[in-house]
Amino acid sequence: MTAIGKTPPLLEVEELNVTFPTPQGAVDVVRDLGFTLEPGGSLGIVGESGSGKSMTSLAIMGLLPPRATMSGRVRLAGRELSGLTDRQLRRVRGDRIAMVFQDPLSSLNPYYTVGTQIEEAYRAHRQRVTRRQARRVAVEAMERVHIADAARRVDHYPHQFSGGMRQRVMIAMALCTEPDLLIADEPTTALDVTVQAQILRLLTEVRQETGAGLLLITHDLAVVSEMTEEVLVMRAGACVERASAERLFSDPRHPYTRALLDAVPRLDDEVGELRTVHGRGPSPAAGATEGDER
Amino acid sequence: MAALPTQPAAAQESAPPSGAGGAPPPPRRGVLRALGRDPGAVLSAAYILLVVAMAVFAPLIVRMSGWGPYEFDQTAVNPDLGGVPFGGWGGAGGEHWFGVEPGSGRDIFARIVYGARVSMLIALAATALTTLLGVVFGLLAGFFGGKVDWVISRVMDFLMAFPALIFMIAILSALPAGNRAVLLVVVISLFGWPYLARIVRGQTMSLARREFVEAARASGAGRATIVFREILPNLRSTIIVMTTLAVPGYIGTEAGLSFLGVGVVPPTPSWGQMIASSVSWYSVVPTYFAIPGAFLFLLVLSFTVLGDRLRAVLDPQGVR
Amino acid sequence: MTPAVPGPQVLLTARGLVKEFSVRGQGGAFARKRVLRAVDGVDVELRAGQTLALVGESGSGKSTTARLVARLLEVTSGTVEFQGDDVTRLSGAALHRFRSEVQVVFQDPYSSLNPRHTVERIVTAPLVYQGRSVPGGARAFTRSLMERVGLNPDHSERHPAQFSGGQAQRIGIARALAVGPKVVVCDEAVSALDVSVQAQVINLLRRLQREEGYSYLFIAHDLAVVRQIAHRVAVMHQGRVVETGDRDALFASPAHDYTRALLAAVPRIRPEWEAARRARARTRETADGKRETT
Amino acid sequence: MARFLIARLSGVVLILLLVCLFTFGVFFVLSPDPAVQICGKNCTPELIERIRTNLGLDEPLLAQFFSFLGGLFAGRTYGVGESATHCAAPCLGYSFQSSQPVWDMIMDRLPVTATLAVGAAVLWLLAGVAGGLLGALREGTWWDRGAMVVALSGISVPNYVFALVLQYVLVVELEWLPFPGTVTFAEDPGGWFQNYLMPWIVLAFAYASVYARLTRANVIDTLSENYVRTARAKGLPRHQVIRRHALRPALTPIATVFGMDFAGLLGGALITETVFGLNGVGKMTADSISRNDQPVIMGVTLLAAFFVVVGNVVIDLLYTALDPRVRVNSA
Repeated sequence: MTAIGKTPPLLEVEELNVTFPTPQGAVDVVRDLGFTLEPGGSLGIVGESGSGKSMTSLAIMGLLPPRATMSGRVRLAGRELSGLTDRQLRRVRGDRIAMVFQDPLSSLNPYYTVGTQIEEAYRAHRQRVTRRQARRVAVEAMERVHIADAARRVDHYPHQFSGGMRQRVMIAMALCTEPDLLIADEPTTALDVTVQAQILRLLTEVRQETGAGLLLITHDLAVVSEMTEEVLVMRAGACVERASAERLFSDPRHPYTRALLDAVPRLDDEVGELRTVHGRGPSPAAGATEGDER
Repeated sequence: MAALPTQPAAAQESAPPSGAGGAPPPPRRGVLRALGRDPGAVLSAAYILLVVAMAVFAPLIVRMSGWGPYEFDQTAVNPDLGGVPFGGWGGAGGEHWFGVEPGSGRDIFARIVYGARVSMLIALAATALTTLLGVVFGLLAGFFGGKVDWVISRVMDFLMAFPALIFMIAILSALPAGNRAVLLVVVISLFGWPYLARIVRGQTMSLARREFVEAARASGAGRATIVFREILPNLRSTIIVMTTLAVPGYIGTEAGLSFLGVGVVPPTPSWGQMIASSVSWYSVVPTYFAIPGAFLFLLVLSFTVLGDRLRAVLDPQGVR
Repeated sequence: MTPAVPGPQVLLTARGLVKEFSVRGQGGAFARKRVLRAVDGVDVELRAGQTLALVGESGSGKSTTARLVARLLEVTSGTVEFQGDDVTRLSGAALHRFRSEVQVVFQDPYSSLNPRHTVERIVTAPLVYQGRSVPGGARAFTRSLMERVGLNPDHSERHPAQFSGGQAQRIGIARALAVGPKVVVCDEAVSALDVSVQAQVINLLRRLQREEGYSYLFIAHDLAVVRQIAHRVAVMHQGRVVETGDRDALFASPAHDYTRALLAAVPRIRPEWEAARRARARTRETADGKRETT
Repeated sequence: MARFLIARLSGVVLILLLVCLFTFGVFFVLSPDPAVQICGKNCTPELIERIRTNLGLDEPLLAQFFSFLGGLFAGRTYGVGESATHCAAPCLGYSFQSSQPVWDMIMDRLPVTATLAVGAAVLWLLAGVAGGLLGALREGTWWDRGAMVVALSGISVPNYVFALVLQYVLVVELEWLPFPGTVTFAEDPGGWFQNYLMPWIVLAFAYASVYARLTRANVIDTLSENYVRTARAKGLPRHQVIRRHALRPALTPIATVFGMDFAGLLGGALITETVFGLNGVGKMTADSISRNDQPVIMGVTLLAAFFVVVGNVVIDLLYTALDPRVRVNSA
């Protein structure tokens, strides 16, 4: 529980469980997951396909598909979220917590200009905003994420932007309400390595500028090591190890973490026979095929 | 003119195919078991089997019921009341199970049974022909693309641009009445195949882009081998769903054409024709209209429901 | 494993490869046609028993180059020679012979295996397509191949969807080996796999090369993976090879700016953490070693 | 943009030409000797000869086709000397039965067919899209299953059966509606509305069923799109997420299907008009079938095909306006 007098953690997740009905019976996609994130802090949740990391982020945002069931508590800055009605939760979503998704192409609505979609995020949480004001906020947000010629490009459609540019639009959309927490679910997986580097730099820059906390979901251990102070390793829906990045990467305790780190191909030198991960596969339904849920 | 379903229902609703059947084929047992648990599918299949049995064993059934479809039983109709059948319910009773046609006095039950034969034969023949044409042209256009695709697509656009119903009527009314059934099948299929071809073309195009086709080509497979060994098996579910949904469309079309008097030539019975001739009597002898109407509606409904359930089991994300 | 001796004889060479695609502008059949040059004068040299990696970002032309070499695409200009013979315009029986010498493994395990075929049909297909008999009967042949790639031979009657991503990719590899090729073109063969499974498949490819002498033309965007498997590396950018060299030389001191930028952009686990982790791992192993001998 | 229009228009002209050729081929090549049919009952060989020369039926087929085509654009004169009659463009010839110009016959009846088509279209769009939308938003509930059962029967029931049942129930049994007669809007708007109510319902029922299933499938697909999840992540209220982000992508493809169906209806709803005795293009066609009045059937076929082809072009232009990705002039 929050210590008296101390400001409450930005995000507290306790005993989070998510189950999914499948033809072969219910599958626990997230099992008894708990962690906290201090204001302005950053936590990387890393795991392979089917480890339940994306489901965790969706559960926190209350965006689970209708069929899924969730239990446990989620608190944002001391305020209980899991008990809220959808209407109350909506006031938090997109305002206090903003999210960036993996596939920039399909995460933006092809029928509307990027400007309209950014304005929409802003107007959803600010009353009595004139169209001109909202548009100015959209252009500013685009400039903040270094989109050249923002004033003109605000009226372009998503299909007129490259993958990297579209991801910048997503980040601009998340920023325009000055959220306290930014959740990024595999933000750079679909991007080329040079573009990924730019987007990761942008995320770091944005965090320094706004002081927002970052919850980064990814399968890429190298990305996590560069981006977040804390790391949580997930496997088959559960947390196998949580530590500061330094401690986890230099002294991994759990055998799965060790095997995972051994399996990561490195740039600097030849690795002998890559030690492979033994025992159960990463996904909860052990025999299930590794879907590409990564 | 969708009121008369010239286009099979599935074709009209098909959203752009969202990707070929990627999932493995549900084993035949699985499919039958899934359908077996579904009351809608079971009832539909039962009714279809009943109608098929009626069509196949028509001569036997008619011998049992006592009256052939072409025999006039003047004793059953009351001449001074303008030929209204004696007794209630359009004269239905021991002698004539479903009653008799007002005026001519022909046994309705026998005509329903023989009518089943006509509509099933024509509908199944038309479905077979359109499926054949649809799959062949769909495969050609989808797999080869380029000029072949352009030509076939323009022919399909042309045929689909046509008000099929009016044109079928025009052709049928212009041509001599000889072996009308074959002509009906040909004309219906002429306008029906593009709807199947369009869906097969879409699915073939997305399959042809899949890497397992490229892998086959990399192993030296010729075009024909790729089409028949690699692509066709993946179209099986789609084709099964398409044909099941095409049958009701064609049953409706045959009945509609007969209703308009250009379908099956009397005295060969057809449900559509019976309904047409029942129009003038429908307030006096409602059963004469209700019986063929019900049989027709239930048959079309059964095939549509069966097709819908098959689609849900076989090809969930394929043809919508 | 850098070859000190002048190196085994050259198996496959390509000179001045060019591939142009005509991209139809929007607006139906009469729109103006734009010509896109995906591959713009590329030379490739693959030596027996070695792996040449073509690395680059999306749109660099690496996959197109591989398809040109494997004769899956017609060359706009340039030549492809295999064991000294010009195979650029080959057709008929000669092309068939070439097909049995050069095989391809694709990126997406599920898209590259026909969902309706069993493993046996998939693996024996290349022989059937080339009109060759299956030595020792389909069942036995399939079982032995499956063992060679580390799959359970009892599963030869299953369909691809019943396997995990890593296992499905092994089927793809088995299919490539069925005709006893000299060259295997791996087009992003491990990109779609999770880290742990990726390591297993890389190990498999290296073992097969060591034991059975295959040459690989390895297409990848992940430089770390290339580091683990390639002998020589060709870096491609916008349809051209900007730099070629032996792996260690190229990674240690990249000559071309683009290569440098690419290497710099790849996220890395901090070297000091990595060194600390390996040091601890070694002390643990020596400790285990001592305990076993006492 | 101009290049796109030229491409489309040339396609339209090509298809219309083919339609003319195809129609002409069926009527003048396949059908029995038109001259015999024209002269009707008290027919003499000389009369047939005169008709044949009068209608130019003795000329070679190709010449006949070109004069037929010429007639469409520039009008055509039949016969020679004082008995020559000029049929103004677009000339579709004269009816065998009433020897009225076919074009005028169609134009007189087009308003009835158009009224039927528009009324039915409004009904089936409202019922179909609304039904499909509710079915999708309440997927799996009793409402969804109920709506889909009705839709299934809507697709299956042949419209003449439904028409007769409806007429029997509403007119004969319940007497809510009068027996359909010919009532003009000016005289008695109430009566006019009642006259069209049943035909609208009958015609709309099958279409509404198809549109309900199509809408439901499209909306369900769209709701699983990533950009809808983004909209929810932005904290938009549920109704705004659906109205702005799900509806437009789901309904755009339906606009194209609607274009095709509505254009098809302008050629006349043969059966509905016949059953309800509405004197539209459809009923005229049905009557001319039984009387084997070839020019009328042919004229209606041409016009109906024209509506469908033009409808296609309108839909393509509409689609570029609706879907920015398809917009031709965008950079």
